[in-house]
Amino acid sequence: MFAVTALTLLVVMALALARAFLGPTLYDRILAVNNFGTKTVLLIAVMDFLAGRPDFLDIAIVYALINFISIIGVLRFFEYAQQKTVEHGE
Amino acid sequence: MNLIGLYNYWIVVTLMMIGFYVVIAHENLIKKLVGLSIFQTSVFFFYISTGKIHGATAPILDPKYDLYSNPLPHVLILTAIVVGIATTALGLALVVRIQESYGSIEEYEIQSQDTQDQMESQLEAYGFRKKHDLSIQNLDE
Amino acid sequence: METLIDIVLLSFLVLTALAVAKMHDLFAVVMLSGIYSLLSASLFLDLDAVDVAFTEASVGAGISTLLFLASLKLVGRYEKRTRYRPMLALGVVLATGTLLIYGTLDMPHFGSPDTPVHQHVAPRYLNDSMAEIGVPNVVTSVLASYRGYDTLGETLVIFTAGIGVTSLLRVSRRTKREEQQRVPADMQQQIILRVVAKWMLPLIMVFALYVQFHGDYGPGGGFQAGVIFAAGVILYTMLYGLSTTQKVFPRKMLELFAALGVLLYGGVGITCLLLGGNFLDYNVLRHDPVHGQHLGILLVELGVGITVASVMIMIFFKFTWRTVKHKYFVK
Amino acid sequence: MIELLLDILSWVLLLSGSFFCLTGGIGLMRFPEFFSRIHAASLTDTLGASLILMGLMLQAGITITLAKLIMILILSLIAGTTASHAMAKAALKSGMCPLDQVDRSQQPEIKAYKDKS
Repeated sequence: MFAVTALTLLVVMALALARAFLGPTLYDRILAVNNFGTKTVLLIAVMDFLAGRPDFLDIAIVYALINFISIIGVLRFFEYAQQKTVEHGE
Repeated sequence: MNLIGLYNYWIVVTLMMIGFYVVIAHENLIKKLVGLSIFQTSVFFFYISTGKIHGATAPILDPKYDLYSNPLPHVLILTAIVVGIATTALGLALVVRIQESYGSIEEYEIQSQDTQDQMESQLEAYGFRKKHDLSIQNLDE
Repeated sequence: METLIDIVLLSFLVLTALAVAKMHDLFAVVMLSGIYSLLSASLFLDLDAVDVAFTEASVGAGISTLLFLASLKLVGRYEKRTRYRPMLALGVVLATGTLLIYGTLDMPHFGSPDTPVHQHVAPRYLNDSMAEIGVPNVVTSVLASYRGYDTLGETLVIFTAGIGVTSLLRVSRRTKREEQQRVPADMQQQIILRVVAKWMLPLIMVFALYVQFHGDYGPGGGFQAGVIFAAGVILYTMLYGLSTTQKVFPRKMLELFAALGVLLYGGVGITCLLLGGNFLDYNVLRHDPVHGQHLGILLVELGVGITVASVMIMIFFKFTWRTVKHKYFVK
Repeated sequence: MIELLLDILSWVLLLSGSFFCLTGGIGLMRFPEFFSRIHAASLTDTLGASLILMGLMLQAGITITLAKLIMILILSLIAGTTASHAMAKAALKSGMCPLDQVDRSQQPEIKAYKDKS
């Protein structure tokens, strides 16, 4: 039963990956990365149960934290970059 | 089984070659650094793949298990990752400084500026006066 | 099932790497390299390397992406088209790749237990580590005790990189003065984000401490804990401004702590020498060798954690100061 | 008996969680523009993740694993939703407009919001 879940998660990851490749705007890519990150957290949790050693869930917690931080970082620096180009344009 | 047996190593080679290509064929220094990190990660995969044993579990001892994967590659790669980020940070700092003094991070633009500098200083050594309308500041603007 | 996940993840990795090579928008390249490191961490977990997955998760996906983004802000977003035809490079790459694949044909198959790699030191570590060191996580015991010299060297490399970045990206007093007069208004409109981040900050710090001191029994240790701690501080910096954070972590303190961690590591080694053992031979620290090993590993990992955390925070601060400087002086 | 019941319940939770994740993935891929995509991705993300984690919790029993799973659940509920909110807000501020609002973007309240930001 974990195997089914893991396979579905892999399919969803493939879809998110495709969106990250295609994404016309940068926000689409950010969204895809975020979605990919949450799916990775789930996949890691499921993989721990699949391997029968669920004491490695710390990694999933780190993922949830780091994913949040990196999304904030992208938003923050992308905002800056846009301001800079606007200033150049004027 | 025979085909799958070497699959990991082939993928490692493919990744390494993609990284290598990015490093030698692209001229943007940031892109080169990304390529370098892809190259680096492929080496990590190689080490970790050699340490894996089928049916084994992670090398954290537990009386319930008796077959563990090899811990030595894990130790080497763990420290290599952290050293990798330190060197990447140093590389990025250098790129930022290059951008500030040359106004560009494309390799051929930097090289052409260097060549021009050299020619100017040679001309000066032969006694010609520096031509101000050809100096780098003017070209930049 | 493990093999299937392995194959799928590796194929994703190749696709991502190809997309990275093809794109010219560097922001998108950095996003994809974030995905790349998420994938590689899942792969490490699948290959039983839990500690490595932990490190890659916190370093590759977190700090590395942030540093790339900060420097992209300084150097511009788009790559120019290359002038040369890449045929020569492609030829070199294909030739090298073919040779390497030819070389793999002689290699032992993936996952087989009788590979030469598994014959020499690894069985000794796995069999004797519990009796000699008394720590269930073999990776920690090898990292901090059996190969302690190596780890001391790595810590010094990180310290040196910190010094390098600090001296490359100096900050003038004038920039600091102008920044301090300004009210930090960055991300002011994202109120929900700021509140949530404020609540999450203590959680991240406590989790970093847990990773630091639980490293003997589960995945974790000084390197990972240092990076997670730094990520927490970086989150605060991004949302509340640089000058606010520098009140808590002033430059001098960070530099002091970066050196202090290395000194703690070296000091443990010297203490072992003075007590009559070898350098970094923790057996002599206590009467009972296993207790000595426990104490030694604890102190050494603490030193690593302190150095890594302060160097990472220091590097991020330097990059952010550069962006501040550009805001005031580039016009 | 109880164990069988728990197993069945956790099956149901895991499978429905996977189903919601899958629909979210398809929505992310197929929808026409950013705001509808973020709608599909973030809503199903929260629901699917919670269901899968709850299914795992039933398997974990009362151990430290359960505590860690609860922590992941709380984190993904708080951090995931906040990140989605921040993304949508940043996109709106950057001048992107939801597809059905393109014609209404001259309406007073939307215009006022844009002028303010």
